[in-house]
Amino acid sequence: MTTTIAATTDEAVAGIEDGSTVLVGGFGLAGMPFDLIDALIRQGAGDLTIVSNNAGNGDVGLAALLKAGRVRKVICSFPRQSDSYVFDALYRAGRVELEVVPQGTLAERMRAAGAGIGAFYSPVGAGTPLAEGKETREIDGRVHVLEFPVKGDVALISAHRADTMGNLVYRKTARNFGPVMATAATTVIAQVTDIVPAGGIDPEAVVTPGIFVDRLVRAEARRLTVEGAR
Amino acid sequence: MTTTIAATTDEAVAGIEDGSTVLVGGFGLAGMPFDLIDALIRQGAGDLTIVSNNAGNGDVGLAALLKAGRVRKVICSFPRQSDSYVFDALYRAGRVELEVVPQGTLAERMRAAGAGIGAFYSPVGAGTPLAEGKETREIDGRVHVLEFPVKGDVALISAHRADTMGNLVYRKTARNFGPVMATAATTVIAQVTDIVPAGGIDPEAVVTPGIFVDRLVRAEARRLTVEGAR
Amino acid sequence: MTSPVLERADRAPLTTDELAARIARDIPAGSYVNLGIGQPTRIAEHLPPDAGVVLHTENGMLGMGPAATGDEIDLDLTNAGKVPVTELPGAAYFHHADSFAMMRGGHLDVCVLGAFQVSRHGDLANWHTGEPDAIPAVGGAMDLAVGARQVLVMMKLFTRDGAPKLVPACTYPLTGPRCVHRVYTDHGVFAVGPDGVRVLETYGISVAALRERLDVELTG
Amino acid sequence: MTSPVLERADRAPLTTDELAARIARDIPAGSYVNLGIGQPTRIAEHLPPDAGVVLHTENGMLGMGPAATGDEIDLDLTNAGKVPVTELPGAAYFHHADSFAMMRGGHLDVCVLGAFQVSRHGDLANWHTGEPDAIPAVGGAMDLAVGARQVLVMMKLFTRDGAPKLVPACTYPLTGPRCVHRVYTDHGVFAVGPDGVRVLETYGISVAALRERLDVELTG
Repeated sequence: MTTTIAATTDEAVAGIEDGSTVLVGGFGLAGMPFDLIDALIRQGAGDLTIVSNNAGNGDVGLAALLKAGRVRKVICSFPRQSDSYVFDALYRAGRVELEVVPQGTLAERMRAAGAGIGAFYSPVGAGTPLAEGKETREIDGRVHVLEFPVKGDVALISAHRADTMGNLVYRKTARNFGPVMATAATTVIAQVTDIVPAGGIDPEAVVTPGIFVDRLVRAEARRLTVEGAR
Repeated sequence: MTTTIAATTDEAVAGIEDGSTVLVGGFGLAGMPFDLIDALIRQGAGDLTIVSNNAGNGDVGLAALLKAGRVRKVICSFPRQSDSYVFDALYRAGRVELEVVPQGTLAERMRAAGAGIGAFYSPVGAGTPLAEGKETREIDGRVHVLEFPVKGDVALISAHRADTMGNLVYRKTARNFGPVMATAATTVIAQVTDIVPAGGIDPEAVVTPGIFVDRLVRAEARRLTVEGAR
Repeated sequence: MTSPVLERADRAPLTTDELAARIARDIPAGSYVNLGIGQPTRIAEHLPPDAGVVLHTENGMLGMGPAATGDEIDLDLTNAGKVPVTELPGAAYFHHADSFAMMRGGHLDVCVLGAFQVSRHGDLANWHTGEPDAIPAVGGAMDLAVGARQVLVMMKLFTRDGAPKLVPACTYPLTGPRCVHRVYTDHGVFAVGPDGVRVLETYGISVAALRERLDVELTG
Repeated sequence: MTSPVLERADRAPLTTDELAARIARDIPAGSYVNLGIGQPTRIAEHLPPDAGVVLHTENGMLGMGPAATGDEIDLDLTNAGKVPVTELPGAAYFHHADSFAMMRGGHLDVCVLGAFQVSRHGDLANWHTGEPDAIPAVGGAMDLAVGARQVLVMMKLFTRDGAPKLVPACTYPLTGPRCVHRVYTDHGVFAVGPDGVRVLETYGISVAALRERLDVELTG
């Protein structure tokens, strides 16, 4: 249904329920929907399963959500970073569950959820500990692992610009997981730096068509330090 | 490896072997690589398996290739059209094999070939004659059909503009199967109306990155009649 | 609780345009909709411009406008029936794998399809007459049948020979099992599904007469 | 027919820069290449500008340029190690699912990865030391291991304790079985695979001495 434009980030995240699975865009800090995460912290939903590439940097974004004690489980490819100390401490204290998924498999499992694919066979991870307990099948002489979709109740993503139809374009490698997460959740909430009238984005250059976007909210671009980006 | 720019369509299609599986872009006439098909007819390869959405219109493009007797089998979603008389006659005479695949499954099977997916489960076609003989599996209470990749030896596609790196953009709904076929064949040959220097296409708007394109050739845009488009 | 049947035996059956207008009324404002090839495309003419309905065409576009005429005709811009169409502000283009991922993934609110037969449980047959010499051609029919959240059928209720097309079980090859939610016909509107057929409206025929002519149990 | 071993026992082992330059020499002109996080990124500095090698970064870009400095730094443009980088003319951006589809689909000509261990048959271990209290983190390692047509490893041949990292069988958890084609180290270059290990070059050590220090059979 039609994309709605929220006046504030608080309005944008209204109604997210305890126990939700939340897909959170970004690769490190690039494409991370900071303002939506801050609003989610204020909104108060807890017992969340977070699906994201990383498990937070420094004290901002996902790290702040983790620190606030709202996260039951993290599904990601790469939790361990130089500044992932919030996650690291919670994990070592047994206060957060972790499911590690190869990065491309994580993306593809979300794509499957968005694309109505019931399951798929991937060669990635076959013969490694991350495939333990998973079904396998040999196809063309190569062992493949059966992978199932990862679907979100909610996706929080950050894009560059939207039009009023909800069409999105991104900026450089901040695109990363946004477009695939936008297809894979029941309610998709996007923060953007700019909302232009319908027709203001070249139809040939739209990356995420508005059909995938439920709520839009404007948020100022942040100046992040280089240190913060590592 | 680097995309090469062929001086002529004949040079572009050189080396296509008898018995090849050739993916041919286009939906009806939109996006059909007419000049490459004409060159393929001159080139002479036969006993071909053609994968395309349709099975030719009028006497041009795929229809001309069929008429020249070069096609052993057609894999498509919709052979029967008001002007598919060349295919219709060959089929009724038992001179061409036909495999009908639902349109989205055809696209997804090529995507799987390009994306290194060994097989996937789709709900499309379950419980219909097109799933007969295929493996099925119930996932979340819904019957799914196991589908395998469709890979081409060659893809012939038509795009709007290329840069010298082989990056491609398309025009409107002529985009259709081009981008997915470009990922799914060993040798990808694209005809375009224009080739610009590297940097001449906005990196945010590239639809097919040059990594997928082996050979480029310039071809004039054709003026087709409306009748021909049906 | 079911709403009472709107029985209009006193008037003529719906014309194709009336039927298209009737279906248009049931399409919620702001929906993303795919209108199948043939008669369903005429529904677009009856959608109020301010309803904000966005049309999808499976050959790679959202925001499709009306058929193109004169100088608007651009053969790179057609609908799934290969008819030249136009582009509305806020349109988006995408490739075939993305377009069908969108459909199969359940992102469309509504699709409206023609049909040869619909069974009382919502099985759909609309791609093949089953004649042995017919050249099979499925196109996007099976993808559309499983894809949209609401699958509506637009068809005549009877064949030219008077045989019902709403049937106990399809005799033609299936497009998809149990996928249709509602059937809109010249003689009436029906909800179909696990509980069988419920009559919602009739046109030019009474419910009693429909019970005589259809071989399926009608509730409602 | 195998080419003779280039035995350079008379010189020092390769420095990291020399090793990066050595690998750069084996990357064919016009290749599409992914350079893994850490030391492999330094190979880029040794690729001749006119070789037309196109760098892929799995976070969604082809045509990646050198690290960004000063005003070039744009935090929306980083490599897989989250280091700000630049964009070359002819670059293209794409999302994560497309980026890994590209890798898994075998479209990259070469990737170069670091490693904890490589087995004589080309098994790769580079994501987990197996220590029980380590927080597991795989990133794109497994995708890269199966994706590229040629998987090259860049590593030191021995740990700080002198234990070989080219081993009969990996003791660390695997990233991928039988995926590595060549191993480039400070002490030598090796082809690995179904037929075991073939020495191609040595640096700062003789083949005979290597045979002493490695627990794998060396041919060539």
